[in-house]
Amino acid sequence: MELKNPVMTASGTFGYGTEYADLIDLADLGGIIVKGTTLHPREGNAYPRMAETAQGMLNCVGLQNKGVDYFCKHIYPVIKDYDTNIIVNVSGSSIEDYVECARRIDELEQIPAIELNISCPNVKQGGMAFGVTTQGAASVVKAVREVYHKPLIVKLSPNVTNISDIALAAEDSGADALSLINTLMGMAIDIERRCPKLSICTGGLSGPAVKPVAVRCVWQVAKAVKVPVIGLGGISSVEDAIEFFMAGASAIQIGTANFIDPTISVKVAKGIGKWLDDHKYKDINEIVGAVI
Amino acid sequence: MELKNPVMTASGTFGYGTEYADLIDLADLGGIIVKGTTLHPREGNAYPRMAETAQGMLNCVGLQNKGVDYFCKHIYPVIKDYDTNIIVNVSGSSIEDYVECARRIDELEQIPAIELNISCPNVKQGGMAFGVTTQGAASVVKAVREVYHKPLIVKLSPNVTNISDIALAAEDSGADALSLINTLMGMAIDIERRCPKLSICTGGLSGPAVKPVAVRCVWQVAKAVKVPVIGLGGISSVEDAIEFFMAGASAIQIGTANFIDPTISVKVAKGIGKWLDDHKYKDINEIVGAVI
Amino acid sequence: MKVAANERFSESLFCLKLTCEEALPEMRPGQFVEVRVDGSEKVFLRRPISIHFVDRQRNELWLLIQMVGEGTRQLSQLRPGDTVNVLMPLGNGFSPVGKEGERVLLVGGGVGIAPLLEYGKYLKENGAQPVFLLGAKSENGFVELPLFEQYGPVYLTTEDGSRGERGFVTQHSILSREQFDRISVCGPGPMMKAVGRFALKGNIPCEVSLENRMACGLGACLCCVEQTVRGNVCVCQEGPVFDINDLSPL
Amino acid sequence: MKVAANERFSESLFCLKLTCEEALPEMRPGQFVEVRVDGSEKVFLRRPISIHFVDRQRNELWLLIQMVGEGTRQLSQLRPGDTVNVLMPLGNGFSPVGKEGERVLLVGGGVGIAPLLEYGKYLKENGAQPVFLLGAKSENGFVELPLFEQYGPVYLTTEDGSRGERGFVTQHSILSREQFDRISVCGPGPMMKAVGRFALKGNIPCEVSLENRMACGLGACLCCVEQTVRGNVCVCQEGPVFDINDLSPL
Ligand SMILES: Cc1cc2nc3c(=O)[nH]c(=O)nc-3n(C[C@H](O)[C@H](O)[C@H](O)COP(=O)(O)OP(=O)(O)OC[C@H]3O[C@@H](n4cnc5c(N)ncnc54)[C@H](O)[C@@H]3O)c2cc1C
Ligand SMILES: Cc1cc2nc3c(=O)[nH]c(=O)nc-3n(C[C@H](O)[C@H](O)[C@H](O)COP(=O)(O)OP(=O)(O)OC[C@H]3O[C@@H](n4cnc5c(N)ncnc54)[C@H](O)[C@@H]3O)c2cc1C
Ligand SMILES: Cc1cc2nc3c(=O)[nH]c(=O)nc-3n(C[C@H](O)[C@H](O)[C@H](O)COP(=O)(O)O)c2cc1C
Ligand SMILES: Cc1cc2nc3c(=O)[nH]c(=O)nc-3n(C[C@H](O)[C@H](O)[C@H](O)COP(=O)(O)O)c2cc1C
Ligand code: FES
Ligand code: FES
Repeated sequence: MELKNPVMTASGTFGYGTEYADLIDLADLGGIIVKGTTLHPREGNAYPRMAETAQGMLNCVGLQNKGVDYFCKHIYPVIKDYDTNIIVNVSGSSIEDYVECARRIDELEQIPAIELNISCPNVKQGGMAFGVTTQGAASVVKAVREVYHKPLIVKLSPNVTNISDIALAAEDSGADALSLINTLMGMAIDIERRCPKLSICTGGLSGPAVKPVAVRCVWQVAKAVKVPVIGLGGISSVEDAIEFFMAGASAIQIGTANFIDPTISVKVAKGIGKWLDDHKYKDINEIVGAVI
Repeated sequence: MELKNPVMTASGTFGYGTEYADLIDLADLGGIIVKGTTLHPREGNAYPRMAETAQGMLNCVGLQNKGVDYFCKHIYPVIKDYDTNIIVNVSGSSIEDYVECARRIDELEQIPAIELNISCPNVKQGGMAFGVTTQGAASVVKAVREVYHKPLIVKLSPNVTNISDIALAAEDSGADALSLINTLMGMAIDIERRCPKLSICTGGLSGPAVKPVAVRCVWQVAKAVKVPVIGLGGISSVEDAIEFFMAGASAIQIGTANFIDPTISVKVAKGIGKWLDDHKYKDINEIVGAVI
Repeated sequence: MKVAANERFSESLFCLKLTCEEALPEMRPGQFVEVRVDGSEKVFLRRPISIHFVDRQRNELWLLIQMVGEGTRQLSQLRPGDTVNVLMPLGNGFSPVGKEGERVLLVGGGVGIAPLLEYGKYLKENGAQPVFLLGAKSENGFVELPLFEQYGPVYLTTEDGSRGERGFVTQHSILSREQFDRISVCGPGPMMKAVGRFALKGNIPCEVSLENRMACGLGACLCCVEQTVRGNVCVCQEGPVFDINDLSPL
Repeated sequence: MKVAANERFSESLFCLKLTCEEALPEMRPGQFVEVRVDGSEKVFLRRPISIHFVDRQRNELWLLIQMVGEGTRQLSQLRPGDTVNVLMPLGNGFSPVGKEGERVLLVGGGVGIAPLLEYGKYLKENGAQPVFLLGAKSENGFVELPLFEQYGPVYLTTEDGSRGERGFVTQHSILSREQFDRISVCGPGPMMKAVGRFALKGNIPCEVSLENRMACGLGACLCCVEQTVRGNVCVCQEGPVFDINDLSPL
């Protein structure tokens, strides 16, 4: 898979790209990771699904989507010709679900890769459960690897004691790249109404607040593995992106920042080149992993 | 141990209290958790030890202190008569260190409790190492329990896959209360200088940014254990404190917020009573654990 | 956009008039905008605010805002000449005129009156007959009544009886005295429910404008969903205006 | 405190004059304050700034500030009448007058000149003889020279030679021409080191004012430490002024 530039948009924060097509030229992006997709349709969690926090937000969307077949039939035809990499984020409640979902996406010619989400904190079964033990991660990655023949990105959770171990397990099981971080598990309480602000009590924290944790995770994982690392978590400026490159990421994703400025991903994509020029770097590889 | 009010100041953020004595009346506090103290003197990590982040900060002070004997001889006499609870935060690189340090503090009459720090992310040996496995937590808590006869608070790390498991291990091993959270492990990079902003690369994240993670941890632990839970992490207002009470904390600590407003701990201590009155609660226990 | 004026009506209600160099885009009544709140430690996300009025002559977009928290408080501090970042127009908007001369009851409570002014103007200009029924706690709750009166008769209720009829909007005598072809309503949840039930009973088509908590405002994040007969749908994209028959039973 | 004035000297240098209702507290030259930056998404911690001048008649505290990042940029936006939260006075300050008539060389580079004005005033008022040696990149780097001249002779160097002697402060001819009893210096790290080495060689007592990154400013967090012969000590409490003999070898 070739990226025009190292900036992609993060799953769950950019819809299918269509939602932003009036505001930016999607061809300016390195890639779009579309919504979490599951084998069967999912209604997601009840409203309220979102709470604002200090320089961040909590969400518990819970993988609402119409299922992989609907995606293949109705959404893929609309988005497949976008002049950028469309990567599908795949989730499941069981290994069989992951495998079957990946198998169907494998057949879509214009999807160059999938991102295996083993780190969603907002669903009861599966999701993060696979991402918090080395065995869990290994088993789902191995199984999907057998049926999926294109680049396989595995998305890691920061809600673990040792993220490098999980990263190594995913790498050993056949991941071609790792993306991190998914959201940090958090909670907020409405003290006037005496209840959690989210319908399922806890949710995933994202946005600038989590950036230091994300940079640390990327740095730890990039030191440990050989496959490329895609960094995300709180990126909302060119400088933030550079930080992730220096920590060892060779590409980045932008999530929550799209909500504050829907044009931010393109601004960052264009700004990175200028930053490199201004700093007399010829190539982004001169800074990738600079502080490792 | 009796608290006048449920507001204490967090270890490492309030010195020995003396530093703030000109600015507030320490007697207005429920307690002061003094600096991390170790058996032997420690120089801490090299400068720079601090980096600012979005609504938070990273630190890697690394337990700089003059050792428990210096504390007993020179600091204890100065602070012992403060009209509040002086609690010593105890750290170590080995179980023996923890035990010996606790034993010496056990002899100080006017120290009503210790807080066992098994969660410091900024020292190579010990510190967090004990706080991230159930066995590690159990062994150090059991050992200290044998020599320490007053209330034993154990401070937990959020950098774990399952904080409730660690909490249960500490409880089973004799902890009288649990405090959480210590800092989240994070990192920041100076992209102009191409180096980490902290001398030892990573550090501990604190401040409003971590509050959602802290509330979630308190809620998870309070559901799991029977001993009292002391909540902290990003508290900087009365409303923040109330959130922690509703999540299950029966007392709270204020850390980083002291740096922004050195009088905040007293303001919160006084404001909680007013908030309860305004909301027609007779007693704080009417809200402790309200959303569990 | 640039702040042209910031008119304060009461301690907590103000009208922000925004303008820009280019002509304002096409906007439908009932659509909303997402305003970014800059320079605040606490406010992170944009704030959704209804399109209150579009003054094409002055090229002004009016927002009627109630201060309820930090974000709206920050917006209330804006001064003429300040700039704000606004994403617009968003959402579906109220129904277009169905048949010539139709009588449409526009029910608003509190700051829920905001989108009704532009809708009233649109209905009047397009051959329908809007009738306003506005509710508030007390007489101080009403603002800009002369503006509403340009487009149709205005009936009022207050909870304390200080102006108009005493009680809730659903208790106003107009509802039993007159007939309406359809109803559009925006206001607090209980009010919308009450009006919805009234409409269902009388078999009158009724649409409501919801105010679910939003993040992206674009249909991308799925945070703002409302449960409907079609499952969970995004209020920011498929709403904020919904036919009450599409919503879960009231 | 209230902003009485905010004078802009150049694109990046400004002087904030703050006042308050009560009389300003006792302050020693070389001490500093911690200013809270409100209304910024990015700035979280207070910013340490030296006491530049205390105007007792007007009850004003002056801060001379160089814009280097978001915090100082926000402070540059303050307008007369705005309020800022200031914690003060902090730190130890420069040495008091040792012996009647002593000649003290005050060396400042860039915005490091800030604490020297108040110190020069103090020295002059207390029977010592301050001599200023100020360095900058070019002539635009110098501000308020007449104020400094009130208290003692002022010598200048610029890197480009546009004013005073060309070169660094340590190359100024005054150093070989005249004798000083002691030196106090504040400026960029390399300058302080160079001056320190000069002082050591000439066996002249020398103190430097450090600018380590701070969080609490009160000696409580141990973030701002400098390595000294006594181990790691807090710059905010035991400094910011240190005898160079206490610091790690230059
Ligand atoms: C489509 C749409 C149109 C809107 N139009 C207008 C308008 O024209 N004028 C106007 O004044 N307001 C309007 N609102 C509501 C407005 O968006 C909120 O009042 C505002 O976001 C609150 O921000 P804040 O920072 O001031 O309050 P916060 O500090 O975020 O919240 C203050 C209190 O209000 C509650 N709250 C905040 N937002 C919502 C919400 N969306 N639903 C329910 N409770 C909430 C919070 O729980 C809290 O108790 C609209 C909302 C939507 C979704
Ligand atoms: C005791 C003391 C007295 C000071 N007196 C003055 C004064 O009188 N006038 C004045 O203009 N400045 C003074 N400073 C420096 C001033 O505190 C910093 O310039 C300011 O905090 C920068 O904040 P910012 O948000 O603008 O920049 P940031 O965005 O925080 O930083 C901008 C750049 O400056 C660097 N930087 C920031 N702070 C420091 C620091 N303390 N040391 C080294 N590099 C740093 C950062 O790494 C970054 O590259 C003093 C500092 C101390 C400790
Ligand atoms: C509303 C929302 C929905 C999300 N949905 C998904 C998802 O379906 N699959 C996934 O892997 N990550 C999902 N995420 C996580 C993001 O892709 C990203 O990992 C995280 O938000 C951190 O990046 P950020 O701080 O740039 O947002 C979601 C995040 C948000 C805020
Ligand atoms: C500068 C600094 C030093 C700290 N030192 C210690 C320490 O010695 N022992 C300890 O248990 N926690 C230490 N902590 C962690 C705090 O006590 C607290 O757990 C954490 O900062 C979260 O709370 P807050 O967000 O209110 O600061 C330190 C935190 C900071 C910011
Ligand atoms: S607010 Fe994001 S989908 Fe509606
Ligand atoms: S800044 Fe906290 S000890 Fe100096």
